Amino acid sequence: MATQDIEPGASQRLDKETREKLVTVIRHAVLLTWSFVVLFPLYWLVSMSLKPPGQANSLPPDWIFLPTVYNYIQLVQQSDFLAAFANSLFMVGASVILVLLIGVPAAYVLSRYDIPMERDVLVWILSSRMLPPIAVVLPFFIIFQELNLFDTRIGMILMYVSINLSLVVWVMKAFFDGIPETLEEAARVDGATQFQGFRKVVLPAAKPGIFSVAIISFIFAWIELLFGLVLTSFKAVPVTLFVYSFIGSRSIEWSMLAAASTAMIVPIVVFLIAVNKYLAAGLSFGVVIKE
Amino acid sequence: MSTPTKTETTNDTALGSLRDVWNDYLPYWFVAPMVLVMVMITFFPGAYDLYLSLIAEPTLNVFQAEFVGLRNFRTAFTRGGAFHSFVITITVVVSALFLETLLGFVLAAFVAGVDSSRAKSFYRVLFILPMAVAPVSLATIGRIMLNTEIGVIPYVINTLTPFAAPNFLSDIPLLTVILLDTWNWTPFMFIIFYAGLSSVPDTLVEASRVDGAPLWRRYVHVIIPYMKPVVFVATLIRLIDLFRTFGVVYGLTNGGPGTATQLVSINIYEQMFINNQMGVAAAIAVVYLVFVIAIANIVIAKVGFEGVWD
Amino acid sequence: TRGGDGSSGGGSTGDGSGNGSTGGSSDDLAIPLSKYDADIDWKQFDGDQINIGAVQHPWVDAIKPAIPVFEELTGIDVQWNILPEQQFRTKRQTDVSTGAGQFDVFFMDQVVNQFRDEGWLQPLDPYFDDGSLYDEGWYKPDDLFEASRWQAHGGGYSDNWTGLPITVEVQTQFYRKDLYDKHGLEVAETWAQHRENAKVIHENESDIVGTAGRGQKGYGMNIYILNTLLRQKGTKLWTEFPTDSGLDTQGVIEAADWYSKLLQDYGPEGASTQTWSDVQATMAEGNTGHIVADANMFWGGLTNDESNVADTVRIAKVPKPEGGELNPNAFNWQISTSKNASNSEQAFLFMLWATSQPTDLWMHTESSGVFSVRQSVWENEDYRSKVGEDYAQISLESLQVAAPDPFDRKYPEWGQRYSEELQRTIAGQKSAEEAMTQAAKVAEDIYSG
Amino acid sequence: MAKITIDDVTKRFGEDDEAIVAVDDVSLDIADGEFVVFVGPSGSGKSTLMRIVAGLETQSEGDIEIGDAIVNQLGPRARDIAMVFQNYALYPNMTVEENMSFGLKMSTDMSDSDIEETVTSAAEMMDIGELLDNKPGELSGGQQQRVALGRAIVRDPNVFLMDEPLSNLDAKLRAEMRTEINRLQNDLGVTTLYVTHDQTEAMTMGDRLVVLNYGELQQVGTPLECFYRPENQFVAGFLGSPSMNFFEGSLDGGTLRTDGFDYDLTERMQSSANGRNDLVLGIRPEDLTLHDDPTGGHEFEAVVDVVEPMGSISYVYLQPRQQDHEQTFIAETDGQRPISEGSEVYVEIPDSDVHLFDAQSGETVHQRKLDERAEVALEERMQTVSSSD
Amino acid sequence: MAKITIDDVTKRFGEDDEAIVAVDDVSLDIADGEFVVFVGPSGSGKSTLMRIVAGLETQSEGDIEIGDAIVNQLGPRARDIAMVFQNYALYPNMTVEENMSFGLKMSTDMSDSDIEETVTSAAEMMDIGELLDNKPGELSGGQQQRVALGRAIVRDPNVFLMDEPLSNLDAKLRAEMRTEINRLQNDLGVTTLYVTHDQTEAMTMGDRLVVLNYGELQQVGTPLECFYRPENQFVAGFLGSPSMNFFEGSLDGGTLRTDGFDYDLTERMQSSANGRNDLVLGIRPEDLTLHDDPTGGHEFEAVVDVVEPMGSISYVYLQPRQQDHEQTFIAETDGQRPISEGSEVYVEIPDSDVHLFDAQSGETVHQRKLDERAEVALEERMQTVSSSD
Ligand SMILES: Nc1ncnc2c1ncn2[C@@H]1O[C@H](COP(=O)(O)OP(=O)(O)OP(=O)(O)O)[C@@H](O)[C@H]1O
Ligand SMILES: Nc1ncnc2c1ncn2[C@@H]1O[C@H](COP(=O)(O)OP(=O)(O)OP(=O)(O)O)[C@@H](O)[C@H]1O
Ligand SMILES: [Mg+2]
Ligand SMILES: [Mg+2]
Repeated sequence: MATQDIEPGASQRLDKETREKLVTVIRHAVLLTWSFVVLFPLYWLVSMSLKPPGQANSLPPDWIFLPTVYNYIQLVQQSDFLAAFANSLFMVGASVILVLLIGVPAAYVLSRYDIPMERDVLVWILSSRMLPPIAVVLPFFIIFQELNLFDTRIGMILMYVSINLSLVVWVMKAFFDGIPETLEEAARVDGATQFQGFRKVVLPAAKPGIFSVAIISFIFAWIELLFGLVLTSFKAVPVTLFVYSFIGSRSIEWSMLAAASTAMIVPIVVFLIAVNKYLAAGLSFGVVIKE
Repeated sequence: MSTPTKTETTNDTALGSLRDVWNDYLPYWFVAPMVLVMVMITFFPGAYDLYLSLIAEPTLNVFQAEFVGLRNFRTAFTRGGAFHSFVITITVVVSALFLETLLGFVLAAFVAGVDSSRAKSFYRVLFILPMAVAPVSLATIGRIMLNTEIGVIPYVINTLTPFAAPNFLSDIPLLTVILLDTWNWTPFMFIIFYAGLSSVPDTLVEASRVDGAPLWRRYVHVIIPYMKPVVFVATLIRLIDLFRTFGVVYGLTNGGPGTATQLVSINIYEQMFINNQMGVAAAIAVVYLVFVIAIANIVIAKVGFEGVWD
Repeated sequence: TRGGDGSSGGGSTGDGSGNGSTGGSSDDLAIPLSKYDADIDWKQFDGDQINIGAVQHPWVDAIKPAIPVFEELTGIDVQWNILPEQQFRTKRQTDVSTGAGQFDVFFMDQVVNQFRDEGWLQPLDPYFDDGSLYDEGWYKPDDLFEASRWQAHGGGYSDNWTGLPITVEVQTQFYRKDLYDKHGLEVAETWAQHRENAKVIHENESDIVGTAGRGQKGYGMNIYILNTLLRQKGTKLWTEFPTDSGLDTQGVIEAADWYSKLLQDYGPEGASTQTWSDVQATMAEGNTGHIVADANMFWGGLTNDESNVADTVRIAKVPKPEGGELNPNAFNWQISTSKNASNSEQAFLFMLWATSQPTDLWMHTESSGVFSVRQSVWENEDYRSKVGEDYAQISLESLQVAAPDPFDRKYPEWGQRYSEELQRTIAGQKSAEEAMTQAAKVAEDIYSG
Repeated sequence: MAKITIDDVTKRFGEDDEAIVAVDDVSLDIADGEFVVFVGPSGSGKSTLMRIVAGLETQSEGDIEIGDAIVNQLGPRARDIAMVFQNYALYPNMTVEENMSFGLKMSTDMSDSDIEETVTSAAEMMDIGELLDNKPGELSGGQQQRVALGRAIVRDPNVFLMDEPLSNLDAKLRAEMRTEINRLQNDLGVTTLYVTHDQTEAMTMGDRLVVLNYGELQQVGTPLECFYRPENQFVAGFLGSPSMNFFEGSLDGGTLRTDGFDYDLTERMQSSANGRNDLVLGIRPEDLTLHDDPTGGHEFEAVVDVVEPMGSISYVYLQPRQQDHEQTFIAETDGQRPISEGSEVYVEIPDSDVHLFDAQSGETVHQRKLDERAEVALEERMQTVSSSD
Repeated sequence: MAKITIDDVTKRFGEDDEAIVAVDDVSLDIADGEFVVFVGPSGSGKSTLMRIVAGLETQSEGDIEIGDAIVNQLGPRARDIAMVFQNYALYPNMTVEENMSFGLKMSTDMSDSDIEETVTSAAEMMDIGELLDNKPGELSGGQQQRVALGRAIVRDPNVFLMDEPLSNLDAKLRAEMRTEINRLQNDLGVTTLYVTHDQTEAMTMGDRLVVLNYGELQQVGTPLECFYRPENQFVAGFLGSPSMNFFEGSLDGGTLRTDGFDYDLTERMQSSANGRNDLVLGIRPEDLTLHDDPTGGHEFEAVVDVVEPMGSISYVYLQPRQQDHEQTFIAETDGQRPISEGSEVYVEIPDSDVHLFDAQSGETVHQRKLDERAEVALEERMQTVSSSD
């Protein structure tokens, strides 16, 4: 009797099993397809940078070619690319640290406390990123002139902070909302001050969120162009503007452009690999949804 | 029994009281820098744009300014093409947001479900990369890759598929812009969703598996609701960011052909830096700001605070 | 030299001293100081510094090696801020509109009358009148091409010098000699032949289109070509300034229609979005039979070793209409100074020095210049042998009859709309008539409203 | 170390109209060093009251005093307490060792090596010494609970708050831990509030028992007092496992007529009843005696419904022979006594063990009798407690 | 409904070298409809074994069969089980009602109104009917646990898995729930695996008891069997509360000399001992008899160390008078028996109640004697179970 009870159910379930196998197949299909979609342009970019000048755009494409680092050597030798690169790394890195220092605690407060008119405050914060940079670059220029921040690293760091602050506050608020308050309660009972509870218990639990916004902030600042263009002229010039230097008024140096673009991706890859494991280490060692 | 000792109240050395000031007003300290920065980056630019939009010619001296009422606003919506660019922007925003959210979530969920942790790491890094390509590189190299005559993408489509490659930039410019943005910014959604997924406690997922929920229902009923704040915030931020897309589109199509991809941001740019109509540009910006704030408020009211933050 | 080195976007940080005014004997200088023996008090601003906002442009590359000469000559330190056009515009506009005055010298183009109108430009005439700053006998202003001088006066809209011209680009034809020979084609004298040649190549070559041309909107894009066409059709912009733009005249409509058809029929797919760089790349890749483009700027790119057609590309004057006159479009870059700049006089000295005959000649014979605004340079034998007789002669003849666009003060605004309309026509979204009527209306509205 | 005063504390959750009153006007003095055990049904407000004492929840009304100061405004840190949470609340990102040493790092100046030593020895005591490097997610439920307990006891706080700290442990371990906690509390003399559902813990650990129901205080007293001298039916039924059997009935002369049997009240009982008509008779399962044959005492016939053998003892579920509603009651018998389901037995209700309650108010009308010596012991214990107040 | 076969299942956590063996080569056949209770110390692998059966954890070795199919490859969904998690695992975003109906919505085609009805009635049964619209965060620990239980029982699965489902409930509620679960399991006939630390639950709920220690199976049998006929010292000590007292000693002729007293083995014991020299004598606290004066039986003098009054009974902690190491053992006495700490008593060890274990292996050498009728009952129960296999 028992066997009869289970038989039809089981066979039906086996169907579901195959369906779940199908999910696995679809999963891999989607991931591989998207990998291709992502990789192809990147491959093209990198391969352009490794081709000798003149071969960059030939059709049919030279799928196979002898890679050369000529363009990179040019890039490093012929210009101040390295200096600008280092300068950008410094400014962007510092801005990410600063924006986290400012934004994460604020997000925590927004998440844990009853803020009067919370919704309006949040929208206000968000409103800082609602206008196209184009529309606000002039006032910023004026402020920077007045405060003697023009063409200074400090100024650019602050600028990058202002670009990313709303993002950090919003995203981190959402993450803090998901962290059970009992953890802090336990910490506070353990004699931790509110601050210690925040730093030692809540922050570690919010790691994936923090590292995610750190990466995103880094990228946003790293590829920022307009403010860098308008608010600097000599001393604090970010590397983004360099990429432009290969777009001449009557010709584009494709290989160099590609080399510079590729070089600009490198720090992000390095950063990503460095924090990769934190992106996934959640509250509970991550959900793994199998089947 | 000894009397209770409370370090907090009995310790009145300078350091102690400093600590008290720090701890007692902690929330204030926590938000103060943020508020400071926010005041600086919201009020002045907003006021400046508003001022510019109301005067005839840009001048920094308020007393010299010739106020012209709403003339700039009228110009913006007559020959300024503001309305058209609003429509274009909304089209791009809605479709790109849809694609990016969907794709971002599917990818995040799929990657989270991959067994091998090395493969997982690989996908995680790879899928974030498109975001790291500077807009100028993307636009310039995108243009050449999409070029009908010498671009590799039409070449590949023409040689490897039975279809003829469309003219990305002239026949389907809007779609091209949307797809390129999707390529570029799906990583944003991916990374936040991925982090959000890893904050869902294992036991919940286990409970739902035992409850017999099939995969997708587990997502719909248990996982997504749990990470709803994260999903909501990521989507809202992307929405806001999409509203100010500029660099890539400008580099790719310059807003054309004609004004087919004339986003509001491009329109503002052209009014300000090409046409030198700074008042008109500011007028568009002001209307746009109000518009986006309204959208954000609606979205937050309709989706956000019901269920996410109640 | 100070500041960037031609490849820096924002004008990268120079080392601050370099081979500046203090160091180096005149033996090391590119041009002997004796060439600047004029009745000008070169040293009056010794120790000052000027900041130049420049577009990423070969002129910058060409003049840079000579900058120590200026620094030695005047004791003025030169800082560069070099950017691609679009970025440069943003920065220039920010600088002048907020009154920051960071640029003492900056590149100036079609917005000249607009800037003048806003009062942002410093007219140069007071300096020309100042004996310590100017020596007419030495400078030889008449050596400048007429068209260049005209454009430096706001394209005829200004009585004053708005700046000094530094480069001129004039339209010519480039064609593939091998293809022309293969199909027995003659170089087109008229636009009709031009179209016919395109047709032959387009129809007989498999992977090669007949012609390529700018379709993208914006100044320096599609309308830069169309303006030539319409002038040669006998019409011009602004039949009656500022009430009748003339854009909806039959001539303009025909020209627009003709140009659109040419690109649609024998141009590459998606011609409406092509910029000059696409056109150049298409030509350099060997994918088109001929193009119409600026001689100076394209020649180098088409004949260097990155080009697939270096050996087979040839240059010719632009076609003209049946029985019409040759008057190719041309474009001048000039350098100007603003009222807010703190060193306008120093800037004037720089402009004078940079556009003077000795410097210009040196740039073109010894350095990489190919765009002189001075007739004498084009006639210089050293220069002619360096760049090729063909190229030099065709450029010179074109330049002598060149007719640059007149940039009225709202040109950028209506020009943008006009180019958008033209782009629509090229893309086949609108008829030429509709588009141009619309363009005309917008242009006239802009002045009336 | 400190005394605690809970003064008219009320806690409401939610909006005014549909507020849940989790704690209802509770007042309680807890002496310095006293060990107080909170019991009550699920949802009766035990955890809430603890959280209020801890400063994690703010009372809607009333004051909390620790030591001599009103601490309403102070946060948990300032109150210097150690707490074991009902749901453990371990820090997921920290190892067991880090979890346990966190409190010490936060609240003391102990050197790292001292901390390590303290933690290691506490972990040994809890038998989780080998798990020090594991993360909470890798532990079994009981191990997690021991970590939570260990985290609290390594501290040297004013007050211990323990919310069912042993609920996930097996009987043996629980007995060990119970002794351990008792010893510790004695040694340190730390005022302790303890929530438990376990009868053994409730009876043996505390100096006093606090019985809560629906947020209201039911009785405060020594465990034996609450057990033998319940102030109302709720307390009588709540303490003891299995629960006291209750038979509702009405007085007819000197006889209580219940649905199932009649019971003749003793004189003392009658005077206690004092005119009340509706009474509830209460008797604990272990006080009922089962006879195979009638003995002629206070007894009635019942049918064995179910027998639950527990080993040494068995629980016998019985139904009175004559009964209108189907109701069972429980008796405890020796585990080896053979008794089969469906058989009939005679149930004796010893007069001395009977409680009587007012059927309306639930108030105790008559308490059982105790042996004289037990009575004395009870009195003594009661005095011990009040003297330490 | 289905039988379950656990076949040589082993589960290791962690890397090869320092792997923790949570479940060690366990084999077990569970009949269709059987109710099996898992007991064992904290960390012994009970939850892990359950999670393996549920398909939430994959065993390192061995097979799980449900019904007649090997389900190693199937996920929990396909196995059609309902589970109560040790830590509740309620969905925080759903109300109590949604939590309870979720499983039904997912795994059945029931109409919404049917679901609502089922859920409401289950909630009434659990006494959480009024909390249906609350979110888990607003519930007390016991309420949450009842929701978790309710969520499982509304389903009609092949198998119930319950991991300490009653640990946070008070004694009274626990007794009710116990009966409820038993009734439900009887009605539905669903195969049930149940983990508990509660002696009463362990003894009364299951058809069979499975005793685990360090991941290894110690004994499988009916509760009484495990209680009266433990296969080894571990099982003997684990079941029963307080634990059995153990006295280690060595055999000297027919006398077992322990640290505290000498005990003369009966003949049957001697033959059981069968030449073993080092033995452990085991006797349960409830089987020891305390006398104020010597009676001349098998007895020895002991000093009362501590008395824990539990109400009806008291636990007396004793130390043999002559003893080298300080060791206490426990005896149970009537709660009203006056006995004061420090006094001396005579402890009688009834021969019939003595267990003997091998000191090295822990194996049982000699089992206690049971009343004849109890023996018969035990046999019967054993047969009942094996026939249902
Ligand atoms: N994910 C894991 N990683 C490493 N070790 C684990 C993991 N889960 C459980 N263990 C270990 O496996 C052993 C068995 O754990 P399990 O949870 O099965 O115990 P249990 O019998 O349920 O105990 P309890 O009664 O305390 O709940 C424990 O020693 C535990 O530390
Ligand atoms: N945050 C809250 N919001 C609303 N109601 C709550 C909240 N916390 C507790 N309650 C309610 O208050 C009452 C008391 O809860 P409490 O947790 O104190 O009970 P408890 O005595 O600890 O029960 P248990 O023994 O089950 O843990 C319960 O009815 C509960 O539902
Ligand atoms: Mg509780
Ligand atoms: Mg467990």
